[in-house]
Amino acid sequence: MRDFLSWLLPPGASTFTGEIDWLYNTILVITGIAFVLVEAALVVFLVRYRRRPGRRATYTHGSTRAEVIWTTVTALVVVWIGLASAGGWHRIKARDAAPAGAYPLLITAKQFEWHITYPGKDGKIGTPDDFTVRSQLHVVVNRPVAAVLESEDVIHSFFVAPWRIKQDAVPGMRIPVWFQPTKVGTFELGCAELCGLGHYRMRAVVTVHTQEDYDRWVATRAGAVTASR
Amino acid sequence: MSVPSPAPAPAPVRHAHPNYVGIFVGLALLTGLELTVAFLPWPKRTLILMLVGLAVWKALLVALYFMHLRFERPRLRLLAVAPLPFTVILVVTVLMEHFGK
Amino acid sequence: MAHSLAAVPDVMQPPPDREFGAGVYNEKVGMWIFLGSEVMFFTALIGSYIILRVAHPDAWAAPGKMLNIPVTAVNTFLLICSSVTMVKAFAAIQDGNQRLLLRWLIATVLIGASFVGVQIYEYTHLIEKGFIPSEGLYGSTFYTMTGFHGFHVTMGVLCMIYVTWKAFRRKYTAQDHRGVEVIGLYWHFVDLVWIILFTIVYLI
Amino acid sequence: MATSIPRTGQGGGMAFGGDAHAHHDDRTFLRKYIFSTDHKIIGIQFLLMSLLFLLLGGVLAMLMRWQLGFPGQPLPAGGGMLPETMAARGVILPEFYTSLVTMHGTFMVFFAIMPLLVGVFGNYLIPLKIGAPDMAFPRLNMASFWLAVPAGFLMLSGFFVEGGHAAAGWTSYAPLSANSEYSGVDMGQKIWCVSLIVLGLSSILGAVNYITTIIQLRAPGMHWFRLPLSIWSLFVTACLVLLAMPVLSGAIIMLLFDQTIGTHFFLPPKGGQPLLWQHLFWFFGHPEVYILILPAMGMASDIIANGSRKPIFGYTSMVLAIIAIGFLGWGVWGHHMFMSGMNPTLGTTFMISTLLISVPSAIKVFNWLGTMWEGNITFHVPMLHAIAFVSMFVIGGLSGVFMAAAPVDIYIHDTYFIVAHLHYVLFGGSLFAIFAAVTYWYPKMFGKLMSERWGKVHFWLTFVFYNCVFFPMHQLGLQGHMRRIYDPNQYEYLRHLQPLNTFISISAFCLFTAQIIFAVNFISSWFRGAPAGNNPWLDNGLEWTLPSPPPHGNFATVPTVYRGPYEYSSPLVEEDYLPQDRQLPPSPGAPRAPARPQPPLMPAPHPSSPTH
Ligand code: HEA
Ligand code: HEA
Ligand code: CUA
Ligand SMILES: [Cu+2]
Repeated sequence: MRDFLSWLLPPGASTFTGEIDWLYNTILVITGIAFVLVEAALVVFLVRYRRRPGRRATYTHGSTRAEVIWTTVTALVVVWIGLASAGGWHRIKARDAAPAGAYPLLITAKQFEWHITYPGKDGKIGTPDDFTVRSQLHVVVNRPVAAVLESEDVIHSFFVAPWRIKQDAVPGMRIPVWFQPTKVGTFELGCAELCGLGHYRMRAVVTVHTQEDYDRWVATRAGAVTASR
Repeated sequence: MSVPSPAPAPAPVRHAHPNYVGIFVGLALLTGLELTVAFLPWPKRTLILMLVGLAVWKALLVALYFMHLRFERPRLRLLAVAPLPFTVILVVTVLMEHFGK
Repeated sequence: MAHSLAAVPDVMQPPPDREFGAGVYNEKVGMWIFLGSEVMFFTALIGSYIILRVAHPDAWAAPGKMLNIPVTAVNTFLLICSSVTMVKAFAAIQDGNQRLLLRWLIATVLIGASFVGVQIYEYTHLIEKGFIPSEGLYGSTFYTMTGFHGFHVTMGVLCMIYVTWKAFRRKYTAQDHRGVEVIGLYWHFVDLVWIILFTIVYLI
Repeated sequence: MATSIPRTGQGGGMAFGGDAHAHHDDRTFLRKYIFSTDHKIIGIQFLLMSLLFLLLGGVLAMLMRWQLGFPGQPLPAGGGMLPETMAARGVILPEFYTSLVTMHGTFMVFFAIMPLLVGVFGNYLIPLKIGAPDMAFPRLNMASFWLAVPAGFLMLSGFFVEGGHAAAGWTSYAPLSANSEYSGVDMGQKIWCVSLIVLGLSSILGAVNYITTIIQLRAPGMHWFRLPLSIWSLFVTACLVLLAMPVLSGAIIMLLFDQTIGTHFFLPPKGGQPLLWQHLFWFFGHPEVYILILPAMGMASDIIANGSRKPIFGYTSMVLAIIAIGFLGWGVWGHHMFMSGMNPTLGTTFMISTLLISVPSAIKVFNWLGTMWEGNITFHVPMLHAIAFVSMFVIGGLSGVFMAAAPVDIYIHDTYFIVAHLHYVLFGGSLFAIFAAVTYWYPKMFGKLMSERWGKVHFWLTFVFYNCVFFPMHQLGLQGHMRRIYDPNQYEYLRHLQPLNTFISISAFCLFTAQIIFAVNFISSWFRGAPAGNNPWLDNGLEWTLPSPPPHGNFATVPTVYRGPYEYSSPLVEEDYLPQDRQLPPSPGAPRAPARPQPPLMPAPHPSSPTH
């Protein structure tokens, strides 16, 4: 119940949190100001200039000065928002944004489950020691991950709320997505694009490990390799 | 009060029409040219450029003479070309998907 | 009194008792506007073709490999002919020559119809060759674009038959031949679209 | 006074033409009310049709809200009537829920709001406000309506076919929509396509008519910059419809071929591109959303000026803003595709253009405020709705700015934040403006006044419950609550939101119930409403000089226009309004008589045919 009517984003758990939450908060403040100004002015006008006997409205067709002012101000503000956003967008989404040496993963979406292929010991996808796990995403805290998104049937969307990351998986495309978890724990991976009647239950468990118990997990997995693709 | 209406149009007198047959011959020739160009052993790029050029040329002939845009008021010409920018926006932008990597 | 004039307005001119609009009569404005939407319609089809082809150039056969160029060249010629007959019809009625109008219109209808005929012939042969819409991007785009062009030609022919019928009943005069001009605009537009299609579908 | 014989294009060569006779009208009932070519009747026909579909869309929403508010519980009423394929023992099934979402969006956008704004008021207002006897092409106009009706009922029929109705969202993303194996819906998906193709044709015919009429049939003196803003916005809207609708038709045709004859436009296996569908759809889709707001803005402007008894603030910039929105609207569609895997550099450009497009909207908002400033504001029901429109549109618009910033959109894309945004602009914006417009022109349409008292009750209930329904959706979105999910409780991190969802649903039911007041008021006033008189709102527009309802053929004599439509509280007259066609005794400072149509009609500078 607590965070119900909060206007803040829920606590984040990846390196994107800072950037996105900052931008969100800034826009929240800007639009908040705009909102208060507009609605306050509206209410004041409605009260002060309500019809009263004997009053007559001022006969004016407008004021160029006022118009120029509020147009330029708005224009400047929105352009600034655009500039402030461009950098972050690039750092998060650019095709080559993933830092060098990021841990590779192959994430294959299909109705209605996620198949995550891990590189195994050699840390490379596409080698015999890869193994694929159904609906379980395991990653190492503070270690950047460079995943490739694929889909076998329809469009799905890879969405981990606390990581502030979302990317559609489109059949026929291999879309890179990267992220770097900063909190150990378990989270939920959801599908954010309508993909059929099972869309609502297309979820997976996300586990963020420390390096050593990730290695332990890999060891347990590497034994029982589920055929990769 | 009413705005005076114009006098009825004068009964049309004999007048010269644009040389439609000439345009027709032109179109036919251009088509022939296209057919030859299409099979020239030149790089694909130049061929495409030439062919598109020829096609636009023919299209202009049709629009300007057969659809007599050439004789219309500017405002009607404007009406006629108005949609073109939007066609360009759509195609070019979506093509960026493949080029603007 | 003004209204005696307004009662017999020159219908080939803008409405007399109105603000000056596009400077021509309503039907003509309407047709040009409608053609605008047609442009966007074909943009959707042709644009998709261009985009898909740029993405997968190898999915298309070289010119002449699959499609029968000579036949379509003839068809292109036919359509150009029908355009000139159409414009001749228009010129005829401008001079108030109803018999000539009728002749040129009939010619246009026949040539237009034969265009459709040739296209059907082309389709049947391609399908025999196993070139069908579900074959791949090539088939999908080819049949959609040319098919919808053919559909427009057919519609044009039908309207043209109606106009020819009215011409036969001497409904068009030098003072009022809006129908002829308006259907002509549509007809030339369809021709224009074919000019583009012929190049990008058959020759490139 | 010269009586002009209305001469709107007597029988052209094609289906164009048809003649309106201003003299006494001797048409059979069928030609008068069913297959009428009178723009006023057609407008009212559109009104009844789209209100019905609005009601339907509302009912679908209620079903959705029940599932979301009380997941897995049998419907309180009527659940038994639903077939097993929709609801098992009264509990809505996932596949039915997706159809509900899809059809709610489809009906609301294409069959309720769009016809309400464009079909109803485009038809009803344009000829009346510009002083024309009828549309330029009355028969085309009738065709456009009689295409929309079958389209609507075809869409409706989808619910009763094998496999259920379309379930790929109102955006119908391929491949889900293109291949029935993915969605499990076959016939429904095709019906969706065909119905929208027919509707597209209908809207295009309408648009051709509106544009031609506004260009050609303005009464003498009605210069472009004396047009009411409602007409300006309807003009730009018609242009958007004209150019956007065919793109949708083309895309849908390709989709239909993918479904039926096995083409590969949007199906990857043989090289088709799912993103191509999204590009085409949104290239139509964003202009579409402006189609859904521009007429609302225009009519709200008329009503706000009237309610404030004050000239509209910055008329010219209002017009320019409309035009700017009309143009910029073509360059922003990518903002719906930030997460789609579209080329990120493209994303940046779309982000900038999207942010820029909020400037003209800002201009309009501030001008509305400027209009009310130092006004003499009357709170009649239409004015109340218009005010609500302004305040709610601002919320929707501002939430749009969050998504326009692509990095923020990463998080809120496809969450309820979007749902909140779209309802704030579509309900808070469009629908409130529609309530305003309906209540405003109802007296003109039916010659009866609607009940002010019940109108106010309806307004306040709607306003309050509307906010209770849609405002909390922002919070849902911020918590990461996705759209189009049948049962949020599948996700642990969404479980704690259930009470909020329940609250929203209950408010939604109240909101729906409140609409019954409107329905009743609407219908009963038709029969026992007080007679309206010519000009109940003391408005300047040409339509208010006519009896209510106006006769067939509208104006007995062509009106002459001397001034813009917003001359309220003008010092030239003692009453606080000054109709557009009232000629004032030439006193110093009085607006001069209208210029004669320029340039002179004959002889034309270029002959309009190749004769020289
Ligand atoms: C009437 C319809 C309408 C209107 C007018 C708008 C207006 C806007 N919309 Fe909206 N939009 C929709 C209907 C509409 N939208 C719909 C239906 C969807 C969902 C589609 C789907 O997926 O189902 C959608 C989705 C949508 C998205 C995609 C979200 C996503 O799926 O991830 C985005 C992203 O940029 C967006 C942005 C905007 C912006 C920037 C505006 C701007 O035009 C708003 C401009 C207005 C203002 C900004 C307020 C007034 C200005 C001031 C008070 C001045 C002060 C302001 C500042 C300083 C900024 N909209
Ligand atoms: C203008 C458009 C419009 C309108 C008015 C509404 C109205 C409502 N919508 Fe809307 N909604 C959309 C457009 C609209 N919606 C769209 C485009 C989507 C996206 C679809 C998709 O994701 O594909 C959507 C999605 C959507 C969702 C998200 C579903 C999901 O993602 O899972 C929800 C959930 O609560 C919802 C709820 C509601 C509710 C409770 C109303 C209530 O306001 C309804 C209240 C009832 C009425 C407004 C009807 C009143 C009737 C009359 C006034 C007529 C009177 C009758 C006579 C006179 C005869 N809608
Ligand atoms: Cu997968 Cu939704
Ligand atoms: Cu948009």
